[in-house]
Amino acid sequence: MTTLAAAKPAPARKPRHPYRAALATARGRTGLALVGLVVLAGLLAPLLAGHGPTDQSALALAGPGTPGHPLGTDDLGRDLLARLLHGIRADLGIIAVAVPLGAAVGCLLALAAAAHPVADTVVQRAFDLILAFPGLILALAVTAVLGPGRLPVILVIALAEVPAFGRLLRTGILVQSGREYVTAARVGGTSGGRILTRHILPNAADPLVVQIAVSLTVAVFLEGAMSFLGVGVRPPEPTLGAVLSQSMPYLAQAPHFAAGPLVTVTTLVLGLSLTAEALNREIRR
Amino acid sequence: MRRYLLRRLPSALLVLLAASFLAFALLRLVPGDPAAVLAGPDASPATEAAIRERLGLDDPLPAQYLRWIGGLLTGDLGPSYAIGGQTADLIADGLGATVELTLGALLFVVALGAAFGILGATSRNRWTLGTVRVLTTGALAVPPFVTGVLLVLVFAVLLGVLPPGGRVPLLTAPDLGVQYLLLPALCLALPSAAVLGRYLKDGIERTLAEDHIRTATAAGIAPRRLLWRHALPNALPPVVTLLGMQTGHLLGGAVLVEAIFAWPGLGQLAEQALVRRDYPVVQDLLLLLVTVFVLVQLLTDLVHARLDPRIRWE
Amino acid sequence: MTELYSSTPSAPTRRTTLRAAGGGTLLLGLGLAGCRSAVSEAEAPAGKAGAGPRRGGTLTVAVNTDFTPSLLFAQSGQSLQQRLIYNTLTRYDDRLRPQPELATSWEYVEGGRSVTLKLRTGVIYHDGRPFTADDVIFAVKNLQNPLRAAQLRATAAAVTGFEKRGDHELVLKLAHPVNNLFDLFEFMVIADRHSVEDAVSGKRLNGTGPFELTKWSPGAGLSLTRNEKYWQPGRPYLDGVEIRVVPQADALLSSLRSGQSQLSFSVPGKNLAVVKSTPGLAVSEYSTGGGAYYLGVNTTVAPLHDKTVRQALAWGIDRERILKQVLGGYGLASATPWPKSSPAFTEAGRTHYTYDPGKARELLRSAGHTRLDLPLLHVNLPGETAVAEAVQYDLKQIGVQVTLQPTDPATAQKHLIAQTMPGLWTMGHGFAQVQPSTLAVSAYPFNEAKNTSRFRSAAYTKVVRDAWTGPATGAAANALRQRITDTLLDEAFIIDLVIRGSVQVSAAKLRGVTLNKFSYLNLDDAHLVD
Amino acid sequence: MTTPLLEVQGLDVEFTTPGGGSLHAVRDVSFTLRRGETLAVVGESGSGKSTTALALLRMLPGTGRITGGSVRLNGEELTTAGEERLRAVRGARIGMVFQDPMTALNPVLTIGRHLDEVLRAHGERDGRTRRARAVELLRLVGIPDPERRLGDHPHRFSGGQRQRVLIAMALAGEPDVLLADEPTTALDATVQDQILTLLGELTRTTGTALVLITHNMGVVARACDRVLVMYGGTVVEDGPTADVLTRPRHPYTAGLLAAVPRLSAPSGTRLTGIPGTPPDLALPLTGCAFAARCALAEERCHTTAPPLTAVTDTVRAACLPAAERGEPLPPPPPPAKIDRPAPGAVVLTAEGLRKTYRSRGRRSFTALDGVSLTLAAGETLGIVGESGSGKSTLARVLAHAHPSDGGRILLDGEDVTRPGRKELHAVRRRVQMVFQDPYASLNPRMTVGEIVAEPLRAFGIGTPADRAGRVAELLRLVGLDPAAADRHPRSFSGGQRQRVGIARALAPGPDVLICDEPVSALDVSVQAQIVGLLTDLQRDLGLALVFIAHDLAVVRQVSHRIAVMHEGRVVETGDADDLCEHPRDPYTRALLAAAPEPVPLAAVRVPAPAEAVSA
Repeated sequence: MTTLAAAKPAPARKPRHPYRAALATARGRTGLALVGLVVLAGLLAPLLAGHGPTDQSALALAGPGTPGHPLGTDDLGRDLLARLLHGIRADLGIIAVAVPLGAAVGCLLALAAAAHPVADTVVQRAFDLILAFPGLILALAVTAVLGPGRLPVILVIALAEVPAFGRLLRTGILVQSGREYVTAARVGGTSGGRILTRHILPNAADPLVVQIAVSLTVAVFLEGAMSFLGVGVRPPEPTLGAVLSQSMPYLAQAPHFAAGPLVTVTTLVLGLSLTAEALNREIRR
Repeated sequence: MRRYLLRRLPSALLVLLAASFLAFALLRLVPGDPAAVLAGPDASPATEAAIRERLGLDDPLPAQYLRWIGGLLTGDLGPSYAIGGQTADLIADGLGATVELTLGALLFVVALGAAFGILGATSRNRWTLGTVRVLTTGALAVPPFVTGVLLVLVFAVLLGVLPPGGRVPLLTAPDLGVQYLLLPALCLALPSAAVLGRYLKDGIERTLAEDHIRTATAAGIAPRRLLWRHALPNALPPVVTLLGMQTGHLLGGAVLVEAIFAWPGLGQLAEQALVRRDYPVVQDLLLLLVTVFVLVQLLTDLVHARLDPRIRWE
Repeated sequence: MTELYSSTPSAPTRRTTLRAAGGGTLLLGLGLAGCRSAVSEAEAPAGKAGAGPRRGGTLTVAVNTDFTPSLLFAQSGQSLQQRLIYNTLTRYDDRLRPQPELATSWEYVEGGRSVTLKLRTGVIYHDGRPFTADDVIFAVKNLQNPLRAAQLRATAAAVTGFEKRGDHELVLKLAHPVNNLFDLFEFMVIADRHSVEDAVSGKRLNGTGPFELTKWSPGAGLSLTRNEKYWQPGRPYLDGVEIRVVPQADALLSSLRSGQSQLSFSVPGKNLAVVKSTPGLAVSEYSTGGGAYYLGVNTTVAPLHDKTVRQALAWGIDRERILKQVLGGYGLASATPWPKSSPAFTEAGRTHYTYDPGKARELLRSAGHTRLDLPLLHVNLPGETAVAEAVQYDLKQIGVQVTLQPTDPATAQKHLIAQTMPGLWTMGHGFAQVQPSTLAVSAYPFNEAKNTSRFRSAAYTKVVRDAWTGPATGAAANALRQRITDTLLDEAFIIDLVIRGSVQVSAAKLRGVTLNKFSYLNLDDAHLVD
Repeated sequence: MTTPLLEVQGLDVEFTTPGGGSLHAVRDVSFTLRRGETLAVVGESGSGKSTTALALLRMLPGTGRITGGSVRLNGEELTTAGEERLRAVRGARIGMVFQDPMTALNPVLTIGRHLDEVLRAHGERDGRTRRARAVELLRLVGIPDPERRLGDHPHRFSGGQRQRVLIAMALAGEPDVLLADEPTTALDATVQDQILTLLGELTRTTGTALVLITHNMGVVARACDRVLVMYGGTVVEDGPTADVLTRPRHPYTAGLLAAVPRLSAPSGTRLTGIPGTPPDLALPLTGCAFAARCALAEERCHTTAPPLTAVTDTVRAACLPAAERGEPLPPPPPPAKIDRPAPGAVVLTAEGLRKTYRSRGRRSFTALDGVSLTLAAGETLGIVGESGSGKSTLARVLAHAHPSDGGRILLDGEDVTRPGRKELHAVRRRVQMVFQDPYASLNPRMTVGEIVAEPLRAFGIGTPADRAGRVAELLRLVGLDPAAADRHPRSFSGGQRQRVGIARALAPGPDVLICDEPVSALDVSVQAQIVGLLTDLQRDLGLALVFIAHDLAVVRQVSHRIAVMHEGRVVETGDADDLCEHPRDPYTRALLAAAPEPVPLAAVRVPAPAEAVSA
């Protein structure tokens, strides 16, 4: 049995996973650094904050730099640094649950849509309905039904994410299932289920990763809006949105009150959008 | 074109029906009912019972739902429970204001979105790219209620150039109306403009990498013309669809901006009606907003098909 | 295989960037260069030089909630327009003595079981119809109808018979003597008996007041113009009044500071510091107060059924801090519901409970508790939330862990009426600024027959009824009022915290504005000077 | 000697790789082009031919930049020209046509707008003259009824017509030089023939010089006066087509010519490929780039870079031994016969197969219209036809990838047209498929080992433990180093990926292997290796092979019998040699005539009259 001269495979070092390569670019690294900074601040809240987030004192609206209160105090004399750090922690807690929940539900619906044509039309109409329903009014109603606390905020944010991920995965599945390697797998005898899990999904998942970064930005945005309308997390627990809306009446006389949360939200959003862009560029190559 | 509409109509109607169910059910789930609100803080249970009777709140739910839908179809929206006056008049008043605000915001979204997108995709100078990035990130990061208050603080209170809130209808006094419309429309438009800008930037960058641009460059066509005559027409159709979606967000987001600028639109009415459990007004509003969204979807899909010849001929 | 080619043309020349940005500036330019500036339009024209009060000008009043026509005959969130469109029979002066309005004179007969009223002549409605005794009869009967949800229905129900002596004299027969009849006359607006349904639906409000309602646009506000045929000669001075709804506190503040509106009573305490620093704005306070914040206690929830625990709570809250930090210092820290203008007000009563966490902890220990867990319901508006958070913090210092339950106004009100409040709640209550007996008869939390705290005691019921039916003045009345105050303080099922300042923020050049006891706006003598 | 129209001296082009290093894509390329001359630039992928063309117009993609040498057009230096000057040259002095007509036109603009844009870019102010000129151009390139077609959009045209429009666009500015980068690679043979004829006429009538870049020697023979052979980024041989194609001087040229399947060669002969793979341009290069793969390489070839020296008065070659030898290389040995076993019993039969696709519009498209064929064990059945003839659909139907609408499929005489679930699984195990596009047919997220093991897992062959051993054996069978098992397809060349595809197809030990255009996407030298591998496997494993392609020469080499398909029907079947020498059906004759032979025009018999064939 003569085999042709064994073709020497091109010398290629072990290629890194595309996402790790994307995040290694300058844009990706800065993005991750910014997000990491905010997340770290949130996680280390109890250590960094000198005071409890809800400890009030007679010292109201003290300016930044007053002893013991680096960022000053709010209208009820509570330490702003403590409220900011615990606010980040609360926000991260909410969006870290809400966005994956929304993504999971969205993807499940997309999988159901891929399984059966009738399910497909129903799921698509459901996505249209969720998108059509005015978000904030829905938030008011859901909070009125479930009462205050984290649950309604998480539900509303998750609901807002469902169509975003659902549609992305559905199109992803449609596109990938038309590819030749899927036909090859089918001819190779692989079962339908396995084709979906081992072949189609891993390739259709790329755009979802980018969407996660975008959705986190939307989630921070929504939580702030809900706090402003008074339907956010149960007081006195601080969130970035709650502290921001409490600071509005004092914008003219005590701007430092609003500065903390504003800077944090901007840093978080900047970090997330840079990461999303880095991932997007990598996937498009 | 008609065949296209006929194919899309059933699904649109399905969404509307589902929306009416959701609106009706949601309100019934919300604790507290109009009778309690109307009865006022110091009324006795007898008062509350009398009001429930007058509003027909004790009838079985399906009957109430059918009565509402029947009213809708025959155009008689009936009286509002708590706010007072006919629901139709309340919504008519609010509708004018919200349409004006949304259109104003759309104008800003298109203008700013285009500027962000085009400059972001084609500018070579570092400063322009830097400012575009800062503006888009800022527009996305800072929530509308903060930008709203900041804009009012700067333009209305400190500079005193623009009115801080309220509205003069554009039709009655255009030059005054615009000055009232400027700040709320800009505030409502900023987040959507940032999203549109980024989407357009991606679209343009992807189109510029396609073969037909290479062919056109090889034929000696100037870069500026390439962008406006060759790349943009390709990048536009998906952007139009996104614009349709954004209109939905603008309508939904109006609740916040109208509160900040005391803009008497539907968002304001919706919040008031929800707080006072004014069922007919809230239900009609939700249905109206969903209908507008669905119509806008159909419209943008048509425009998308119009712009992209490949789809039109299928 | 050709390499993938992607050309990135050099940046578009300046012209395109200009064209893209041009669109934006055009919009801005149009706005600024508009022939009329919306800002100057809105400011009331400066008054011309003149000795006395000068006629002319439109006053813009900023309010934070819209007018609710269906609650026209009840005290709702916003009732400034009541005394602009309608008149009342009498008006209290600063020491709660009734002054003539549509009723020129009055006289009690048969030991307070009936009263004779002489009505003013020559008064006509906006639609030209003359005002007669029939209108007064209708007004009283109208308040008896439960659908109107009038807080003073109990007092109106006491009027059982009417005897008309001609068009301008009327005798009211009372089931039993009541000493807060003139609260009713201060509260009761004389509406047009032919167009009540139109009034309640907000379509047409026909009254005898100084201004006529021209337009109500829901969510935006009310437009009123001068009633040329007003029964007070030469009044009102102003051409018209615009009541503009600005729900958001910052927006309302900005409209005042930018001169777009010239008068408001709904500026929250914490924003007043900014108003002080703005030239051209004047801040003044009414001694009647704007209702009080209180901590309600549900006496059926263990361990709150024990009086000592309730009293411990009363000692455990720092009322001065709430006054300073939540209300910006405007108001009165007080353990009793009475504002300074009320005859029942005593300094001893006000300072009965002061901030003494030590005593509070000791009382709690004596009642056998070291640590308590209780829910506290409050309305999810910014001001109310701040009070709830302050109370929560103070109670935590004395070992009472409180979890807050923010709810929207409608649900809170439903719990208030249906007596389904959780252990504790913080809300506001009114009706203490008039006859003390009215509070216990009409205000829900204090109602002896059916109050949210589910507190019942024969003694309290008896003293309330006596105070209501006894004469309004004299030693006996004072003694009865003191007994009511003592019961409230001792039982502490309603723990008053602080009486909100009724603060008026107005343009410096605005004079002659007054509020009646039910915060109806009286602009008969209002005018603009420069 | 008049000054040459275009003169390129020592051109060097470099790219920066993502890792930061620099890739030397074009090294010291020099050539001249006279007015009206047609020059072919031939070479395999990675040889730098396209990069050179793009460098002339300074349209290098991504990080590409010219790092040395000069390009003079009529004496004017282009490498240092400003953007303004360059724009005047592009389209007006040098026109360019690209490879894939399907993506080279702007989908949202009408054809009229395309031409209008180009004419406007070159100073034609008046709209009406531009429109007239556009109609004239379309008529010049052979588009019927140009007046009406101006208003149509690109997707209303076939591939061939779009290429004609692109040529019209390139000529709109009346350039002196037309650069055509693989203009016909994406087209069918018959359409390719028409386009090449058109290009020939245009250069004659308009006097435009033509630079034709291609990897197909047949195209070079048919259309060009001179030829430039490129390898590893540099020119290895340059001279008149007639000399270079018949008496190649550089070993690579000879190897390339030997690897091209000849339509005239009898079936069952082995193609001689070129062992090894093209050099990695990112690594520094010493000596001759081809030395590693050159059979005649001497010691000095590895050390000193051979300059391009004149070997005869008209031919130059970059090979030290060739320069000294003086006479051309010996002709390649006659192709060796493959010792193929005689075909056994019939394994697979198809009777009257039908398949129609219903697009969203009302019109439905019939892909298979009653196809019947038989396949014996150990036999190779070649199926040839143009795109749209239904050959790919047939492959998918036979492999049960898509269901058929009518007709029967028999496996060992047993009807398996619509098998139940279990039967389908059993049938699948015996009939496997190799796909055309090596990039698209391998799951990028899986390693090579996992891909090959997929069928083993699906059919439950062997326990998980010994599967790795089986995979290694399969990889060795197709000539791949078993160590490749844990790497992703991304890091392999086209040829190596196709070998992975074959290994996957062989995993369940099938009896029938259906190859749908297995080599069309590969370079000629790699093509020969894969074809050789397939025939060896057939011999060793007794496979029945269905070999589908649009290149008749390759099909003839490999097949015992050939079936010609046209518009969903088999128009002719027959023994491979018999069908090629004496074609009976007119369509077969047209196919044969259109297939370009890599033998210079002068020596070839007069081509049979080309019948009217679908554009």
